[in-house]
Amino acid sequence: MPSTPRETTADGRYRVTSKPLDSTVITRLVSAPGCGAVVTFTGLVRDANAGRRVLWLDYEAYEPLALKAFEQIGDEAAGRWAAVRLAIHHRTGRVAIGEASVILAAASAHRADAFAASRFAIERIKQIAPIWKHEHFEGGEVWIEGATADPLDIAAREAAFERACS
Amino acid sequence: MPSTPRETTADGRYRVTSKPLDSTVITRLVSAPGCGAVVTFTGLVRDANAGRRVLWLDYEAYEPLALKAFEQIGDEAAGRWAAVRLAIHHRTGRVAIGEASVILAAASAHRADAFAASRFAIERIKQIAPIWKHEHFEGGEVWIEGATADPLDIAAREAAFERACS
Amino acid sequence: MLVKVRLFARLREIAGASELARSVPAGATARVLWDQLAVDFPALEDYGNVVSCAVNDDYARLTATLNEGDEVAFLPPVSGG
Amino acid sequence: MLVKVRLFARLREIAGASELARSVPAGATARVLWDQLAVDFPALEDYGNVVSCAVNDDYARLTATLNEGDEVAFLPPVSGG
Repeated sequence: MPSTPRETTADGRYRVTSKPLDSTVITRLVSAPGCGAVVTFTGLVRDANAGRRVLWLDYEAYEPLALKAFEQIGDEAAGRWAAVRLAIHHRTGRVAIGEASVILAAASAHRADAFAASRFAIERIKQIAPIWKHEHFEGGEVWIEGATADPLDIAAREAAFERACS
Repeated sequence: MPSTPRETTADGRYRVTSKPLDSTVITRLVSAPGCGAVVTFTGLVRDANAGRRVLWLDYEAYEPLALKAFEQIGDEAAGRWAAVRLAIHHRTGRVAIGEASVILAAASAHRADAFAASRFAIERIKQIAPIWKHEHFEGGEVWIEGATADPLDIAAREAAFERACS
Repeated sequence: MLVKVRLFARLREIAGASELARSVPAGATARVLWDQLAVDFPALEDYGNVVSCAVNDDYARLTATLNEGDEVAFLPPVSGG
Repeated sequence: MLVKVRLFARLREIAGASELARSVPAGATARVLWDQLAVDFPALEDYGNVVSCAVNDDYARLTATLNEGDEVAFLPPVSGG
């Protein structure tokens, strides 16, 4: 599958794409012979949010910076759990209810690290990845605004490690 | 795909099979419109264990009881995390290095519960599922023996909840 | 009375069979049946403290009383996943 | 000196453009550029305390000094995942 340099890193592990995400592909990107556990997280678009009936989401991304954010998250995870390998693919454009907006996979020799790293990664994506959700609901639309993206905010990073129960 | 009644529960969520496992199928079994997060755990056969060079594993299962164990684990998870839906598929027979021996998926409205339930489920499988691993390594073979299966052991169940950081 | 025995993994290998027919006294428990097997296959004795069992495809205690025709499975420590 | 501005999500909608060219004094910081944009598009003011920025596709502080030709992106609070 050809893709522009802006959409993916060289090894394919980090990707921002308008095409549907494939968990099998993403899982394969992190698997290796010594690896006994892969944990995959899939974020799906829900039909309801904050009492609103959601129709679909439009995701906008600042692609080159999003890829750098994903690489940073992978490096942070590998710094904490030496043998962990991450892959993160995020969707852009219109995403229908029930479709995956993000799929990430963490592989490791042992399951505890794979669970911790994948949990950390999704928290961290929500903190720093330059990606925005435009929610279209019955009766209107709204940009969802979460965290101020600050990749150097140590307290935020530590909070993400905390969530990972590591 | 036809299968004998002993291989799977009626809704397909719990399965013991000699065929390769498919994470896409398993993920689909738990997904629903209100569900925002699916966490999938894949256990892969490693090429090394306890200093031995592993050639392959043979898994033996007591199928009807294994399916009941999986159902119990699903019920325990749903009792703790109301909206969580689990699926567990376990391989039997010869499984090559790098292949999946078990894949489980937990779906929930929110990611914290999906992570906790999937982490709980794999711990619990290792505690109570009547399945045995016959390791073939360079120079010999050995049955791996872990926990005495006791589904009523409350302390073991609580330890599994503990691991889930719930 | 007659019962059917099912054995798995290493227990199956020790006995050389995955299924056996056995006769036990009326009112015998699963433990009585196990002890009887351990006489025939002494290597089973190693598993006396760690074995668990199921009767008619449901987990059971070794103290469970057996009935005519029951299928009794003995399980060595498990290692799924 | 000339710099290029990139805006995303709600900021893009407020300005009605995803890219703008702007002239700022030599030595200006990203914050100076932002304040200048907020004069043109007052609705941006709501974002003054929560906006973050990137210069030439790398995260940067609003205190970063800009150079001729820099591409400066302003990011509202993110909501990926």
